[in-house]
Amino acid sequence: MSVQALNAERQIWVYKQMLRIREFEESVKRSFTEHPGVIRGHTHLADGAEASIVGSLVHFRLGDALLATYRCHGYPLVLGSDPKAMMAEIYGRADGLCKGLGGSMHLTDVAHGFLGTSGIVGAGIPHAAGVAWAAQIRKRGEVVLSFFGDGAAKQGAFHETLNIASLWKLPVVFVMENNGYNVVTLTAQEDANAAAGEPLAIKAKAYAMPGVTVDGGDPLAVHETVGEAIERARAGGGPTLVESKVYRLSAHGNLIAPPGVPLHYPEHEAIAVFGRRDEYEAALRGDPVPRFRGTLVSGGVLSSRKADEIKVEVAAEMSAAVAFALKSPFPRLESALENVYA
Amino acid sequence: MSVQALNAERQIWVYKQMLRIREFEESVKRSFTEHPGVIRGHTHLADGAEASIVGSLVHFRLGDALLATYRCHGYPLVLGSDPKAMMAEIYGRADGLCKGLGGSMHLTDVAHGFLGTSGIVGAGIPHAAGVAWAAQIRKRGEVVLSFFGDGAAKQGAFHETLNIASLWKLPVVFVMENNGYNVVTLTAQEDANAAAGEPLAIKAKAYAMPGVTVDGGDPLAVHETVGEAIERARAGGGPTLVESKVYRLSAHGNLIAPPGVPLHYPEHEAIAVFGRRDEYEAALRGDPVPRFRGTLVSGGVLSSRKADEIKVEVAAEMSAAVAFALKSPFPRLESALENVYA
Amino acid sequence: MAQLPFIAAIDAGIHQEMRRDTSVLYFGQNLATTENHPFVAAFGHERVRVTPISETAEIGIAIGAAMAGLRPVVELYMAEFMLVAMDQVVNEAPRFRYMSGGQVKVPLVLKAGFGFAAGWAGQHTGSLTAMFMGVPGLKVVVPSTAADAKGLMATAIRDDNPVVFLHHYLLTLEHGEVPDGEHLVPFGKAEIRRAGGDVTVVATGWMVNRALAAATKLAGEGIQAEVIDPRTVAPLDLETILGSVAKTGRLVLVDQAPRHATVAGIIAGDVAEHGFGSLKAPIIQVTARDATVPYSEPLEAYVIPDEQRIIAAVRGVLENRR
Amino acid sequence: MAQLPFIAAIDAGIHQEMRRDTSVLYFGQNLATTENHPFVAAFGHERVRVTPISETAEIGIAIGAAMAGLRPVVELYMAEFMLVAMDQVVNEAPRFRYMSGGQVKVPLVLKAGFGFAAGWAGQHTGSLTAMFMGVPGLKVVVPSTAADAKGLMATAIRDDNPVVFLHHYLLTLEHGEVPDGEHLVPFGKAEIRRAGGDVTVVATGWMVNRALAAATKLAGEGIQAEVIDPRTVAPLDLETILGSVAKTGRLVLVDQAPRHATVAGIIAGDVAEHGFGSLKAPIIQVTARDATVPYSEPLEAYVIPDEQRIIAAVRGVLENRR
Ligand SMILES: Cc1ncc(C[n+]2csc(CCOP(=O)(O)OP(=O)(O)O)c2C)c(N)n1
Ligand SMILES: Cc1ncc(C[n+]2csc(CCOP(=O)(O)OP(=O)(O)O)c2C)c(N)n1
Ligand SMILES: [Mg+2]
Ligand SMILES: [Mg+2]
Repeated sequence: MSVQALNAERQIWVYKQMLRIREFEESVKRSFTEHPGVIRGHTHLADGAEASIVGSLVHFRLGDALLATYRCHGYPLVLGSDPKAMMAEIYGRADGLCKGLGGSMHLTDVAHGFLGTSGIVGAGIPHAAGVAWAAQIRKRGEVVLSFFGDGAAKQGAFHETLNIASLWKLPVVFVMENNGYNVVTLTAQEDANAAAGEPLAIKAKAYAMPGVTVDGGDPLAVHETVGEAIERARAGGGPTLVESKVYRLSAHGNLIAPPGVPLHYPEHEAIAVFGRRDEYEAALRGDPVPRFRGTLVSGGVLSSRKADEIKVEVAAEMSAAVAFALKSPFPRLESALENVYA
Repeated sequence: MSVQALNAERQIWVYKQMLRIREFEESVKRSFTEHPGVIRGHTHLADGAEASIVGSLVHFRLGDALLATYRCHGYPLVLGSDPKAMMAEIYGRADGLCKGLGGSMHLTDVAHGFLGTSGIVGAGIPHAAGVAWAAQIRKRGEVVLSFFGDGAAKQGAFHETLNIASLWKLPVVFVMENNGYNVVTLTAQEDANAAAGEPLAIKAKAYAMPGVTVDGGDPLAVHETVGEAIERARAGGGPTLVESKVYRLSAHGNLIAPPGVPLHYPEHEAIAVFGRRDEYEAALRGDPVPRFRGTLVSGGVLSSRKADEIKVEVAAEMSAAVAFALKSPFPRLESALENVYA
Repeated sequence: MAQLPFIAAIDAGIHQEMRRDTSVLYFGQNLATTENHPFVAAFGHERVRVTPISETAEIGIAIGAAMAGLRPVVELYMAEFMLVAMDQVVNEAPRFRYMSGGQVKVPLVLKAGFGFAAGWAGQHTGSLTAMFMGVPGLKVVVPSTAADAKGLMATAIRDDNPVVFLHHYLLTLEHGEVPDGEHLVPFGKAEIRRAGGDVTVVATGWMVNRALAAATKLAGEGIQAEVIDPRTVAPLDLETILGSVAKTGRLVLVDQAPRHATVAGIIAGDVAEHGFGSLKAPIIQVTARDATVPYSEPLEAYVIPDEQRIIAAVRGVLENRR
Repeated sequence: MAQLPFIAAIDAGIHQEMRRDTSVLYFGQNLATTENHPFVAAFGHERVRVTPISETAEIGIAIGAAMAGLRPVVELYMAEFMLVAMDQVVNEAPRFRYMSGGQVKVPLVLKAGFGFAAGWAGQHTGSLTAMFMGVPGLKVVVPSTAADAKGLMATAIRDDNPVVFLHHYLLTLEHGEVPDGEHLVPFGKAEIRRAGGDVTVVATGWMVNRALAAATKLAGEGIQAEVIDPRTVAPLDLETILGSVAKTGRLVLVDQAPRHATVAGIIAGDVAEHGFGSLKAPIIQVTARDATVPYSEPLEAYVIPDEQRIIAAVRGVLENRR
């Protein structure tokens, strides 16, 4: 199967979506210093994974579904969720996407195909397979995308689900965002394949499933690789494991501390824990957002001026989201007891 | 690494152990009709797996350890446990190996290196790895054998443990007894590799671990394959996944029913559920016990007369075990409240 | 009305709902492996599937299918097998609706047996009901009659929330009158299995039978026990229990779990708060003795609550009767 | 004596035992990934290891290592993460000794945080203590002071049974006097945190602080509350609680879990049976409201028991005081 290349307009769309994610995440990160106390708990950013996210979601159609982890801000932005409602959710407000009940780790927007997340590593993988079973029964060629991290491949849930998905030929694509880290653990410290110098996609062999590795920093490469997997799934050919290699540009999450201690985003673990400044600086140099801008501008697809205009537009969109969220009231107390049961 | 071949005496020992397992299992099976009500709960037989068990255990040394599943009668017999105490346990008596607290599914004999079993599919696999970690720390070249079924490879515990065992180079050998069935489910109905016609040993690739498949009906082949894995583990080379192909000759277990309904061993699922009489009869023709007897007799290692003598001796041993167990008293009631805590 | 064994009544409940609603799925291990399986024959492999031994994926897949609009019933056999997937049961299924601010619903039924004190020993005989009953978002059903088994299963399948349906394995072959045709039993409505004015006895599952047997013996001594079967422990019909205690002033709870792992303890706590004024005697819990369930028959019988212990408890609370 | 934060006191307990006994192991996710890790520096990678995100294997490996004579301490971070491995926690570790007829022992410590009501929302804020407390063969520890954190951890490591050690995450940075040198706190000995004759208040973990704060305010109204911290809920020191209730006649229990998932309910049940004669008022449980813990700050505060609700409950049980 071959995936049709993206035309200029779509490529620019991809770039804009990447920028929207980056800008949203920067707004979240700045909230810790500019509006202390407004974000609570644990917040995980997608910066560095934008190309992988957008490249995958180019193929998303109405009726498709997506499920992810606590690191979940990127996907709904691309699918069409309102950043105002997303930020309000992260701020715990009444206008939040989930009425303030879920928070940063549990963004959900069913109307846009984002069915939700699990904060428990690996636990969302079978949920995606279940949604795919429903799609298989409906027979409309719908596909489900399941996003998770490299660390999640060490959970039993990953193993059990990939076997069943392959056996039942479920229309699901498993996108493992391999960012090289599980919090402060290097992939090679916890994964036998990685320790042996093998790609993590090799795990697909245990499920008689295709496994491919792609440069998650290149949205067009991701577009092609995930696109092939999606086409195969839509056609009834079953699931694929895509290992998308990315680099998380922020720390795993904000500082973990009890109330009272101001939260912030600490330095990346590569430096803070492992003293690998070179690795981190190389990752910054490879940052997929400026990298793709460079590709588009040098390829004549996008002018610098237009690129700057997009940037201004996106920045305005995200600061409006912050302003909206700050003004949104807290939910009514009794709303805490609603939605426990359907 | 090459494993030294077994001399005639050891080959005869292997045959005798196989026969002891078979005879023990036959006694258990007969108990359901000859002594109704004496065995309760769920009892799982090893008939068909004798060659695999004994071939693996030839290599067992003092200090080594073995852990298994509910299908656990074979191993301790080879390791030296007293069949009287084993049968008494299965009959729930005070002289039982576990004082009547464990029953058929939980035979344990620490003095002989059999550390116990889990009745929960897959759950015992990490226990074996933990014992192997202790062996690694002790640095005496001890090895741990972990036995489980093909079905267990579909549990998360299998996946999580094999990754860690490989990563840590633990001295453990994972022997998957692939008997083609999980109760009434064919392996190809539940395993993506099997459905694709691949050996289950291929799963080892997900853990950068060697994976081999062996004819579990041939004790000498098992001796060699498991032997190599054990040597590798003792030498610090890490774990191996051995897929030992066997055929369970009895039904999965005795009938499942509430008290009052007499228990018995039903017909094998191949016939009762799938109507595959040919398959079952072929398996009977390939029965490893007479097959190995044939090999030894035709190879001149064992005379028919000597083989018959062994049979008589073993039959006497096992009927003594039954007689002993029948006479053993029930445990004191208060013993139910002992050994809850150490 | 037909006389059906408990197990057939459950199947009848599932069958009834699968016929009525094509969104109902039924799957699990070791079922539907041939075309002869009655559910496969009736509903096809699209809706009836055998799964590998993968409880985490099985339950997780049910959650996903439920979020996507289907109504899965997962056959799990023994409640203990849910322990390998406990996160899916208590930290995924009942949370999604809430965390999404009500955007999704997760209608699914986790069908599992428990309490099989028939020589199944240490790891297959537990009574884990209390682990599930306190989880917000989850419902928990424990039928004790064939009719309720059918009717509560049907209600569970129609419910828009995750439901743990616990079938006491010792009831499997118990026969009872089961209504033909559509039969639904409401959640949160306890049943008074036997009326009486001297003492209230609350029990679930198989313990209901033991409580009733004890009540029959006690009636011979002139003691009238009212035996209440909550039928669902989440939601719990505390009103019916409090109403009975208001009348009897005395409460004995029977539970097959060990002392600190019981539904009995939770109910006792509720009554000590909300029914304190009615109580004329201590609330007595008759529970399993504090041990893993042993294999040997007499030891197993010693550990599990029996008629004698129930009778003794009832006599105890009536001792100070004036 | 040194002033130490709770978290450092736990570490001190582990360090103390690792120095004393080379069979003690310490492992888990995201620790010991560099040579600078203090435990690695002190004890080496043979005994201190980082694991993958594989709780089932982590706890299962601990069980095996324990059966082979070692004493593993597993760092699990949040108690909820044990749910993916619940079979290992409740159906493996505490069963092996029993099922083997006493041939093996399984000394291990499962160290996990809980109750982190700090915006961690639906899946990371639970209070699951009651799920563990009733399992025969398991011990369950819930310290509320830094000194107890050290001493109970040391005792847990020396105990020959599996122990779930639950660290309330909101106590992490609370400082307290911690004895230098060897320090052991016995299991099964409740501590009276504040003496008083009017009402008994029982609480665990962070709820002890809220109970004490409430007691201080109540003292201003002339109400003397006796605040008891069981410290270990398995074994449970029921004697101390019953002794206090014998004196006060009134019992309020505070618990961060939702109503039917509490340790409070279990203790209430025990007191309603064994301390009934002392009771002058209903036993009141102050628990979380029945919902998953919401993210938004005011909602979270609304769901979790606070001082006001404790004070109101105490006033309630004293209303009918003569
Ligand atoms: C079962 C479970 N264990 C542990 C955790 C704690 N935890 C949260 S995120 C995380 C790291 C996951 O790493 P990875 O899957 O690579 O995803 P990433 O955060 O790198 O995107 C861990 C260990 C958890 N949430 N669930
Ligand atoms: C977690 C769990 N799920 C289900 C079961 C029920 N069960 C007991 S044995 C068995 C079949 C296991 O098959 P396999 O691993 O191939 O071993 P075999 O019995 O064939 O030797 C099943 C499903 C269980 N004991 N544990
Ligand atoms: Mg990662
Ligand atoms: Mg098998």
